[in-house]
Amino acid sequence: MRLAELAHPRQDYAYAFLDAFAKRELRRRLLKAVAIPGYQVPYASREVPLARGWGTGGLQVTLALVGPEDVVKVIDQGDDQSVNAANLRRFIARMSGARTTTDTALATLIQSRHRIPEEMLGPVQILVLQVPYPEPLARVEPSFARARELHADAEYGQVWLGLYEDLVRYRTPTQGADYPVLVHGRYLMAPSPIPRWDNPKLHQAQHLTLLSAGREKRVYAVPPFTEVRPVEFSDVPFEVEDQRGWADWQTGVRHKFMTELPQADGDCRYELSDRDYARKRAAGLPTQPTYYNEEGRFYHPGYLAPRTPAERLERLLHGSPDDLPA
Amino acid sequence: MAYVAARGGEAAIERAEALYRRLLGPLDPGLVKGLEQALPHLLDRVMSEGSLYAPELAALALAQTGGDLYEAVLLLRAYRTTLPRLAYALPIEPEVLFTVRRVSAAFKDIPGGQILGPTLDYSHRLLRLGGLQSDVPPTVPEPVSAENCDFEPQQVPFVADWHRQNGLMPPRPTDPTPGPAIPDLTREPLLFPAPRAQRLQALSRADTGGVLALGYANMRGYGAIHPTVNEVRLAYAEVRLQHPATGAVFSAGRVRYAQAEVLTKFRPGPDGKPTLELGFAASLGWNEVKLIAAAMLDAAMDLPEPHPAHTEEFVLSHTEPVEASGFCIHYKLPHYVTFGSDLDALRKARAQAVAEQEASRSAEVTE
Amino acid sequence: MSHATPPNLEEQGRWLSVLARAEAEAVKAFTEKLLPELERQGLEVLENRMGLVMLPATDTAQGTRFHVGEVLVAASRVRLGGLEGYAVCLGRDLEQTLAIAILDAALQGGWHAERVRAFVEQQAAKQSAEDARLARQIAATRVTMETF
Amino acid sequence: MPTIFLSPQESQDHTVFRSLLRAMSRPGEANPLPLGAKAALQAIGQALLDLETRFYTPDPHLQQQFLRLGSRASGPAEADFLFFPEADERIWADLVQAPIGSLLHPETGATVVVLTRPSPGARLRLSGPGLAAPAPLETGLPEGFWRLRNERVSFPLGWDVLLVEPQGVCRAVPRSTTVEVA
Repeated sequence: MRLAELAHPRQDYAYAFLDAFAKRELRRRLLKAVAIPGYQVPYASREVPLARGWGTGGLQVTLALVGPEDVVKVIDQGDDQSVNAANLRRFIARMSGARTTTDTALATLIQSRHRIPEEMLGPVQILVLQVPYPEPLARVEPSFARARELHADAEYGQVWLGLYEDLVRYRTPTQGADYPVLVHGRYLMAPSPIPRWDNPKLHQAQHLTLLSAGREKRVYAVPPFTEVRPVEFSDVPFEVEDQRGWADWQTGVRHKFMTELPQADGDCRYELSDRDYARKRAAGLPTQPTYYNEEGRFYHPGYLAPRTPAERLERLLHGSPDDLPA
Repeated sequence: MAYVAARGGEAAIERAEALYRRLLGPLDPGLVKGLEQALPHLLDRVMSEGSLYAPELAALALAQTGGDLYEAVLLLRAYRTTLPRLAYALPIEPEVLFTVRRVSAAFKDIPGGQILGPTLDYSHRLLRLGGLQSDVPPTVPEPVSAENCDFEPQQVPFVADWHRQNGLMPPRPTDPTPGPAIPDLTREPLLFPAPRAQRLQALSRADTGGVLALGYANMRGYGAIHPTVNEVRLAYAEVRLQHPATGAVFSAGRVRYAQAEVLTKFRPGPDGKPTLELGFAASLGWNEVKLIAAAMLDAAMDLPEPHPAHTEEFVLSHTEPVEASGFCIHYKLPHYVTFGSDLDALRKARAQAVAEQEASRSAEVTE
Repeated sequence: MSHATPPNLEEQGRWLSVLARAEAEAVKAFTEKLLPELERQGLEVLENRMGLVMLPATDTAQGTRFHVGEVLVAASRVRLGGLEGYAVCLGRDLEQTLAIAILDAALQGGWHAERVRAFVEQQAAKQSAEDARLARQIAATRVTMETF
Repeated sequence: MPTIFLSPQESQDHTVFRSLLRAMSRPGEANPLPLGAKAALQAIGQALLDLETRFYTPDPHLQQQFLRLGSRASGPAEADFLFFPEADERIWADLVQAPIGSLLHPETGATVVVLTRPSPGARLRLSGPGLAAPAPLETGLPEGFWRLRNERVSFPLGWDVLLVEPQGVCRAVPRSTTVEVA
């Protein structure tokens, strides 16, 4: 008998990389996050083989969720082929044995940075958003400790004041992506730096959204069928990015979120940001229903204020039969 | 466009790593062994910031990353995540450290003497160019003779004990907290104000450069600390464990361990009388720059004046090497969606400005 | 040839410490030679793995205990003739720690105790000689104030 | 490729967790657990408890099981998790003490896990996050339980309830749910 024969084989890594302690901690926190929609639950946040700021928060949530039966999709800026998305997808699959896909319709777990897919997510799907700054109050209150007190008291006046100052100075809100929302009428929440185009998709959605900030160690959630409202004034309603005149240069598709591609001659092309949706459209493959229809109307009528004067007048005079109660 | 390849992203990643290996980080066992033996300070920095004492793996991490410290630290931190915590060692007792260096700036002479130990502090900073041409013969330090040696490395007294004996400082309380109950920022998130145990743990893992920058700003007057190094100590500490069946206490081996104490200006003590205050920091490995700066920040963090180094949250959040470096380089990732959204807001604001200018111009014309 | 007595805890702590610090190859070679005979007592490896030990330290300013960092270790637990041997040493050598755990059980059980003890004593002497030499070299860097 | 195993225990923990997560996201919805009756409570404990948690249960067998996981036993007022295999009036006194969290840290409100009886109990109407429209729910728990729950829950404070039905089905009623007792 030799020592080498007696010695146990070395297990290279735990299933899904995280050790059992880390998984249990995160799982406990996730359940609380879902029970308190929009509230930032602190968690320990382990180091993973990825630099901080590159999606360690999203990755930890995905690793705590993933099982061999899952089908994982990872996107960055809407693109499955972006190097960081490809890298994450490869890592998750390697550590969990889960299958991967780029097709939104086939995925059970979708980890994303800065986008929500155009096709509507269904009730069995979970969306994990990577979050760089979880604190929506950071702009008005840099200390997380004091911001926590403001959340405790639901004291959000300064945020509306900031919006008001924007309107005085610029006649329009200056916030681009990461536009703050009020969840279940209680917690102000940073939706992660998704474009404003994606904000309404969180409202009364069919799917569960989990948001995780690895560096800042916060996890929070928007359950399905939850009220998610933008910070706005009734006379200056929230508006999504205005890309009404834009069309995808390859497919001609309009009324989906676009990326601008500056050209050498100073001109610009527009490309669908959701690359897998673009792939299906270009190939003439069937797609799922999308959050915004071919005319750019959001699927919850009345959630977004009408944009043209004619539409506005029409609504003022007759109201919208589909308007949700305020 | 260039770095979001429509296809072939994975192949490009593989080739990029291969190119890195060729240009920046060749790997072979001999190199790793050599790094371990030749560069203990570098290892110590990686191990302390990586929060994992494993010289062999620190050397591997350095070789694998071509010496990129932040990447090496990340490798250790990530590896740490994969291993189970088997036990808590018994706490290091300062009184029984195997001390190899202990100096104080507070006094000319101190009980036990100034022990320089292994240091370059007082050497001439001249490149030894001879080392490029021929092998430098190994140096063997001259020991004192056995008969004349009254030095006990495990019994080197503490300067602070002297202050305490003289009533200049309150007595040091004892803390009976058992290992598993000590607050641990790797197991629960750091919330502010942090328990002192988490603060000291955060400082032991902190980024040398970050701690130095904040400590240095404080030293230069952006803050109210006028520090005196009470003591810097380099030592070996035993990792003491208990036999699970019999309870016997034994050492699993020795690790390099260092600590620093910094004195501040006196302030009112708990008994109302003015008293000296000590800042403290310790880490795995020997890194005096970091520990002096960190000990100073420890003393500064609770002061009321509005300097960054006086805010615990500011200091501990911004000296975390893995978070700070990782977030910094994440800006290399594409941001065209958010930027596009910002552009939209800009265009709208510009359109409003144009409309207003035109409106006022046409108002002028009508007048 | 067994004369098991409950181990003297101080003595056991000493042999585990000495063996953990001893040169890994020497410990392994020594154990490998004894293995065929020890195996007859019934040897079972219960645990043989790498892991982390959290190392707390004591703050000399305010006395607070805190975690200074984790240490990579290899740990083993064996059963030899009904006695439980255990060992932890720094690093990742699973065979080194296994060897020490076997020797720990052997010493507890009194199997080949004389040979094992002799080995431990030889290693201990080497280690204290090293420590003493280092102490004398450190002592030579002590400053008497006249020359500082 | 590195070697990676999914042990049977971890596989069960994973299944239980995903079921709980789904249940918590969709209040009142029935979600399957791999085990039934008291074993289901044990499986939930196994998936969530370790030495960083405190639990309370009046059941000595469950207590033994959970202590083995390294979890710390505590009184009902300090517990993160409370497990009740019998849901009758005797547990009211424990329940009323269960932590509801603080406004600074509402997540410290407890999780209450109850094994329900097949007998018909209070008729409820649930609404709130996770529910597309108000939905009826009948649980094997008496009205007193839900009255007490409504007394202790004031969003975002309160405890979250996991109902385990004997045949191995789990439903959640998080604190965000409005519960009307018919």
